[in-house]
Amino acid sequence: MQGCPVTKICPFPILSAGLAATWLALTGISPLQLIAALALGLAIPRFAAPLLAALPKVRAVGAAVRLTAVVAWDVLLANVAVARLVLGPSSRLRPGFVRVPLAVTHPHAIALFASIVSIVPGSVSMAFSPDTRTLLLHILHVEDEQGFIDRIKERYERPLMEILEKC
Amino acid sequence: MTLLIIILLPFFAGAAGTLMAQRRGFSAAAWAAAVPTAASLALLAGEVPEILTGEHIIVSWPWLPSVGLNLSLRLDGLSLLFGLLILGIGLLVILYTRYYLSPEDRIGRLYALLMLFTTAMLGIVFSENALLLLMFWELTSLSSFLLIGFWTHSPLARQGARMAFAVTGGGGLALLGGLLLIGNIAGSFELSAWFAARDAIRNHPQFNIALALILLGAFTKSAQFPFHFWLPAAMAAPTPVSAFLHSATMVKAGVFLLARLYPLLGGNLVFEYVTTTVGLTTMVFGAYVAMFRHDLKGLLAYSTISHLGLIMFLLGLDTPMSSLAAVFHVGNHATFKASLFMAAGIIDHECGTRDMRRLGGLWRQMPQTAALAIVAASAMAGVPLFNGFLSKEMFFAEALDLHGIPLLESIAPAAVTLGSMFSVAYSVRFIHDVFFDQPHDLPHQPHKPPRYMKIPAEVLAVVCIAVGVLPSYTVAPLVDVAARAVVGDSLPFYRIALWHGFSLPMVMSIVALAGGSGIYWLLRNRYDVHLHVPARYTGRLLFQHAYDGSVALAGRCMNRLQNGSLQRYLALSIAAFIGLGAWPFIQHGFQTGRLAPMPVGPLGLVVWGIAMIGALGMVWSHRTRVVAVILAGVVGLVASITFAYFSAPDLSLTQLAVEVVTTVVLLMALARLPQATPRESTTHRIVRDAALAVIAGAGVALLSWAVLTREQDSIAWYFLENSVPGGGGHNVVNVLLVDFRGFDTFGEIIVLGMAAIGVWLVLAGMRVEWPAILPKPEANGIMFAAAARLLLPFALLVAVSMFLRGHDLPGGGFLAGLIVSLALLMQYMGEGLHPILTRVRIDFLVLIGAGVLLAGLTGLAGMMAGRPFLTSANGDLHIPFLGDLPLASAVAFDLGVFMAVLGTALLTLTALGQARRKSPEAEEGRPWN
Amino acid sequence: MLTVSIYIAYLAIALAVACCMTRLVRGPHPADRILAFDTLYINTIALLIVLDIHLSTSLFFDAALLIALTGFIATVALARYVARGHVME
Amino acid sequence: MNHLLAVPIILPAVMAALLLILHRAPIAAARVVSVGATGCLLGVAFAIFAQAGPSAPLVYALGNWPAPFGIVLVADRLSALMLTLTALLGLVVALYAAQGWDAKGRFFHPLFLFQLMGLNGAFLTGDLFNLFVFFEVLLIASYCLTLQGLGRERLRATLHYAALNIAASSVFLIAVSLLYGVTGTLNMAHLAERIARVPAEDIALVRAAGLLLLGVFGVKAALFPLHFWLPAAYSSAPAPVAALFSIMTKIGIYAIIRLKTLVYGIDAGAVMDLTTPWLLPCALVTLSFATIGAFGADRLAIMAAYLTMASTGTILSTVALGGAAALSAALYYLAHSTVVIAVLFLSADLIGRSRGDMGDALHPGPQIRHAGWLGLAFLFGGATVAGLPPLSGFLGKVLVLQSTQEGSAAAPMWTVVLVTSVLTLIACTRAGSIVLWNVTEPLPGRPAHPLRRGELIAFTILVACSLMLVVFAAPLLRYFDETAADLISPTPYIDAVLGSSRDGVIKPYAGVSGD
Amino acid sequence: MLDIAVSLLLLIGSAFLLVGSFGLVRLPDFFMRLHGPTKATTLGVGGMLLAEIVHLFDGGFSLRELLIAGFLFVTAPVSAFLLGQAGLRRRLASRAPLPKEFSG
Amino acid sequence: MELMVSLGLGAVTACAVYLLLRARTFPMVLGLSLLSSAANVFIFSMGRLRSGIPPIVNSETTGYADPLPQALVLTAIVIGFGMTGFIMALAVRARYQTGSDHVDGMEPAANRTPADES
Ligand code: NA
Ligand code: NA
Repeated sequence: MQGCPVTKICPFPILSAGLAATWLALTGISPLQLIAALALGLAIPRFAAPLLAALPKVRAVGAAVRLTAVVAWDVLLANVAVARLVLGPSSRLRPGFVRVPLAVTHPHAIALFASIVSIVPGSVSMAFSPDTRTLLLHILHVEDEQGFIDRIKERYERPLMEILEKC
Repeated sequence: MTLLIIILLPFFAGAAGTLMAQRRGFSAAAWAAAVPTAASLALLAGEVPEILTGEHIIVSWPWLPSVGLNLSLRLDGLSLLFGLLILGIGLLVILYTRYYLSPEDRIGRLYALLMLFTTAMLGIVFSENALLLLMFWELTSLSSFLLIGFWTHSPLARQGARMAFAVTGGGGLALLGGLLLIGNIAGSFELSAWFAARDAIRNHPQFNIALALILLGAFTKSAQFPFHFWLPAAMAAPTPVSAFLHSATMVKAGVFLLARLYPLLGGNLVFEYVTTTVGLTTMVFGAYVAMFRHDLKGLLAYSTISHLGLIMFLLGLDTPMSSLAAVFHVGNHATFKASLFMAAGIIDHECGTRDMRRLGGLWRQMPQTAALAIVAASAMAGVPLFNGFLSKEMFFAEALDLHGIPLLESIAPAAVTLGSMFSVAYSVRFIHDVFFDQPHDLPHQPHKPPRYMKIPAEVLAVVCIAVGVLPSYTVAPLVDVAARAVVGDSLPFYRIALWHGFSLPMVMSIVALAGGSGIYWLLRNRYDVHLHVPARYTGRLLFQHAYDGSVALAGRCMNRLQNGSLQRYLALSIAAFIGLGAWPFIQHGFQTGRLAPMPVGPLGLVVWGIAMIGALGMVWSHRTRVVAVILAGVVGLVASITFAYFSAPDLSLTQLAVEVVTTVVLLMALARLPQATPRESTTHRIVRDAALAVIAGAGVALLSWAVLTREQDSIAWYFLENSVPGGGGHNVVNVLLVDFRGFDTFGEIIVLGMAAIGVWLVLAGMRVEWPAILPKPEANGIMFAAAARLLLPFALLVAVSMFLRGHDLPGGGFLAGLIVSLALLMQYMGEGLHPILTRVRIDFLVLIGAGVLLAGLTGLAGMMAGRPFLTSANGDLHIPFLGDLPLASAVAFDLGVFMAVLGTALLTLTALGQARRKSPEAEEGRPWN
Repeated sequence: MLTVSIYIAYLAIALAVACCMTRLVRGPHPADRILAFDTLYINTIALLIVLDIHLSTSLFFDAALLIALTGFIATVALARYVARGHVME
Repeated sequence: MNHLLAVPIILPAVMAALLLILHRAPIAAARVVSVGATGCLLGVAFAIFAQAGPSAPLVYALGNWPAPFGIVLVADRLSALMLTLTALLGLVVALYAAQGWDAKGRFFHPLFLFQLMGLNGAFLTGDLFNLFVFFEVLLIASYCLTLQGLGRERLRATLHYAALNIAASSVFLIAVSLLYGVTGTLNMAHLAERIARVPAEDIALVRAAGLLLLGVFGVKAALFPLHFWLPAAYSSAPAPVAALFSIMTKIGIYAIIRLKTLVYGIDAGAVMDLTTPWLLPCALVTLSFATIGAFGADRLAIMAAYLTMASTGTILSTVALGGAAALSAALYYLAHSTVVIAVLFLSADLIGRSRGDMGDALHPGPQIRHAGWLGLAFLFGGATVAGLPPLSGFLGKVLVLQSTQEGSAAAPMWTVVLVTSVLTLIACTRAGSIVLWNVTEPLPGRPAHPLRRGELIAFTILVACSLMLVVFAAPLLRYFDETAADLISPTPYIDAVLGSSRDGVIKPYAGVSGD
Repeated sequence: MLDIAVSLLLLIGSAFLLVGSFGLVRLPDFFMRLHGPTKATTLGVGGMLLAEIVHLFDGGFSLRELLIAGFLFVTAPVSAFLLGQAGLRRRLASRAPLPKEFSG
Repeated sequence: MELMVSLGLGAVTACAVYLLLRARTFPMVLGLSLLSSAANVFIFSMGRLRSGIPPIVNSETTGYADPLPQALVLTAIVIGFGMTGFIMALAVRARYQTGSDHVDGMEPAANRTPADES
């Protein structure tokens, strides 16, 4: 990989692509803007490189797309569920803190996992243990603690490891 | 021209010369002072024959005609007499000084100041222009101040100097007022013009005010009661100074002034009454006090006061002969008093004390000095054959001849006789106590004074006798022309002579001599004057109390008013602004306009509600500071929504970004401050502040309401029309910022940059350049750090987009700068300040400087093209296949703005972030729990 | 149809803002108020979007984008301040 | 196109920016740049002074946008005078500070140059909002300069100074925008025209804006009761900065003169004479208050600070009385007091430094080094400020008294001026006799701060200026008379700024672009 | 047709936005209230953004509204996380027993 | 709508003035910051209120809000930000140096005897 011209010019290809797409989304598509998008997509990561060094590399794009879809679907369902909880009598709610043992190790992967859990209504990431091996969640309504842990690890953590940590 | 030389020679030649010569010894300095003085005297003497014929000389050079200040000089009899006195006695004083000073004294300085004084005094007597006269007048006060304070180590000298300056300088300012008033009435400051317009001036309603101010000036200068007290205090000066300034010359300036202005003032009832009353009072009072002074110089000082009163009395009287007597006595007093001062100085010099209770029997040790002193004291007492007798005789005659001055008419004869008796008594005391009585523990055995030290006194004594015996052959012509300069040609036939036959004045003289001797005998033997303790409430002590008291009072007043309380300052300022803003509406009433208002939507209500809650909440909860910060954020958000809703997207965006940065700045500051505000305002203060706040708020609301309901006329159409063709941009606000009003923006980025430098400067001493132990990355930090890292490139992209489109759409350099700052702020917060600073090595100061420079250079580019600063250029750059790329030079300007904003925000945040927090945990408290 | 739902949306946003303000005023802890503040930001984004739809413009898009991108910095700074007593190391 | 007008603003700004970029360079470089730039500024100021006199006001349209739309710089006689004073003081301060003061803080020179830029800009701009911007420039620079070297007193004083002035800046904005809201313009010449024709129902609003502006400028000029920030700020500022500040109060006075004679200067019935019931009493109270302050001061610098305020009182009370003669007198007094107050601050510094720990406190202390020269310096300053002849203070006082002789205000005016003069005289003699004469111990063996040649040169320049105010009083007074005449009849100024045809400049704002 | 879709999405968005904010008032403790904004963010703002995308449909979709959603999805969990930290550190009242080891 | 803006502006101003008059630096600075926000909205309102017509020139729209006050506000916002940051830092330093965050640099107990200053 070292010395490969592509990585040298474009050390963060996915990021560059995302930036270029964002640029086009912001400005509209025209020849001039295409060039600008390309230039900025390449220039900004290089410019910001000292601060980006620790960004993880995406290994499996397909898995990423799948994960996105899964999360979107879960968000939809959970929203409805949680809306009912919120609107219902609050005395019925059984909130709780839940500790989730983490298998992912890369800090960004951990952060991403914690974010996904937060995005899905009903659970919010609260803290990590000092060794970042455990994630503390607050659950609005705890019914089956272990089942919940297993479900999120299965649905979010495993694909994440596949995407970010398969090296 | 001669006159000008006469005046300026002593100072310009003398002062410089003495200062240079003082290294070469006392004699050299004395010669350096004496030669110019003598030259002046010689020049003046050359003018004598012409003046004695009754001529007068007036020369004039314009200086500041618009002010009325001209360099106009007059030489007539009066000024000739005074001029000769000043220069003649001055010369003698120079000689005397040479031997008087101790080796450690800086003689050059004394001579230089004496020369300055001589010039100033000559200036007074030769001035034809009233303002010019006043300039010299104040110069004499100043030089007197410096001369009295010559021995700076002596507290009495410092005090005496200050007192003299306060009284005479203050009187000078009163005089200034008086002269200005008359000058305004007359339309000129030339004395001849005043005399010519005499009646018009005297009939003017402001004349009496002017007269009062002028008299105030004259009385203070001539130490008239109740302003006399500075003169005894001035005796702390070296004796030559006392002899010169405080007996012979400067104190005569007040008298001179009234004599000079006599053609204008003379005969005015107010003038006559006030002057004679004050003069007579001063004469009796001074003589009375003089008897009880133990200090030789003190005695002489009060004697001087008394004689000045005598002269003042004579001047006030509305008869020609009285004025002649006054002028005559000026000369006589100058000679005998200067001589006496010199004698007193010799005695002090040789015996080490001036206290008459200790002195005695000096007749044997210093017979010549004793003889001199007896001559001078006899003149002072009005003994026949000495000059004082002649003028005193005239004085008695005038006192008997008061007609039409009600009360004074009957009192005056008795009063003058009494005063003269006192005068005789203190003269006798001077001679007897010093030369014939027994000494009591003298500090050291008196020895003979140096030969040359006695010469000046001897010369003066000779003059006393010569004038006394042969008046007609000595001074009579001079006195005559001098008197004519005062009273004009109305002088009747008269003769100055020793013997006028046996007359009532003669009787008064005899009564005075006999009575005076009797009084002294009584004082000596029955009352034992040596045990007398001076009164506690002298004018001098009163003045000193008043002086110290008012300095302390002023200090206290300022401590109360200017008490260092910002709250008070702000409250008063706000009240002042409220008053200013409200005043026109109190005058003209408040009117709203006629514009139909926009309907209120539900949205408006909601936003309005947020604003109200946010603002009031800030007040309500401001003690818990972090909550106040949250609410400040809410208010900012409302402002931003308001801007957005009312068609100001640029404002809305900028406000949003600024609000976020501000919140962070406030929090970073708060981390270094107490977390809660104590409850310490009194109810009174809360009510006061609330009242001010409500009124101010109501005022602002009314102002905006008044304008919002009015039709609008404006120049704004121009910007809409010219934005695209002239400015090359569709976003008019941006074109305004970088083009139409780019100069504002140029100033503004400088303000911003300096504010950041200010933050950096203020926090300089608190900086932790590099923490000893870098904080370990915390597990919980990874959430934010990861998000910050991910958002960074996108934020930069958005910033680029906002920057580039700014000329045509909302955005621009400010906003882009703020967004990039926020993106970096995220990194700071995510990973810690120091790790990021090591990786992003930008010198923010350079960034700010470069931004300002770039903006400035863009402006200068227009100048290169011959256009004014900041003239923009724009056009479309055609790129094949791609289209037109609109370019405006304003983009470069905006880039400068971007850099300056970025540098500012980052410098501020970095400086705050690096500032030491004093034991954060200890201060944290938990007020909100 | 669309107009009605836009007004319903306005109403919903107004109510949501009212909820936020209630929490903002009631607290009790600063953390609660920050939470309310954060939610207010989100409601503002929603408001700006609805305004865009209502007025058929994209005037308010930029403001919404900017809030989404940077608004959380204020929240985070406040939250961290309440948690640790400072904003950055 | 006469670029000369832009130079006093651009030159210091660009030089300051350069110095910021090169902030790691040795301070000697900064000194050279600073002194060089101020020297150039003086030359340029003289050139403008020479040109502004004979012809109509010089006008420079920034960005080539015509007035009233764009921002214009205008130099009439008054501006030229202020520019010259600023440049003169700038040179002196640069020289003085370069002897070591500048090394006590950081960024002295860039801040100093920005300060000059702000001053020059404020004196030149013809646009009211732009005036606000330059006020901010000079204020923030002055905060930073006051802080140089830090210390408890300075921090406190600067906090108060900044708080009051930042609050006042908000009022400034409100007043300026209120004027825009009612008249639709920001250019001062154009405002003058618009205000003259303001409809009756808008008079109160226009006057309110004017009076608020008066207050804002009053804060800058230290007019009672808006003066509170001044004594502490000026007396705790580093000496060269305090000397520079002697022009800072003058900026407020300048703005008040512009407000009174230009913006509200055209005869417009009720709107005219904006300042009448307020300015004179406030100015007289200022003068009295300040004199009492100087009288009771316990430090030389505090005395100098109060005397700064007193000069404001004198000048503004004269301005308040109006009339060409009064304006001319006020201008002379302005020039005089600017110079002499700088002299006082510098001599307070020199004396304070040579008295060791006692500093400039008005308590008996050690013998001072160079007592002769320093004594002469203080004597000169004190005598001038107290109005002793034949110095400029005397002439100033005479002019002020002469020009205010008529009318009902003469009596209070004269009383206050004369009485305060006496008190000032006493205060100065008291201070001088304590500091220079009342010596408790002999000369300390080793001088902590020797006098430096540059300081003496700077000082001498100031003294020479003060003397020249007397020696060349006649031509200067002619200039001031002409300036006053210009100010009394502002029409040529307005014509020069707006050009001859100005129909349709203002339109009812329909919110549409013209076509 | 498009209008109906826009209306529907708007209504869905409004509903969840309101529910989220309502939770802020209704729920009894801080940690439970913390769940509100995520709803407001995801389906609330998400629905409205979709509504606008559909509304602006003119043969192609404008995708820039997705940027807002993207930024919100990245930032909202971070806000919630840090607020949770604040709650834990300050040991705010909670219906669920607070874990000891995470509040340091 | 205009009336509401005016009232809101008045309320914000009043709160700002009240905070400005507090004895501690932090609320005082908040007051200054709030006051400058109020001033900004005031300037803005002087161009009158117009909804939905931003001053961005294009061929379709004919109406535009007054751009001039907007430009002024933008300048004022930025200057206000700089000033707030500066005086906040000043307050921090004053506290660090004096140990008190009272606006007069010392706790009120010491403040009651003004004599000890001199
Ligand atoms: Na005796
Ligand atoms: Na813009």
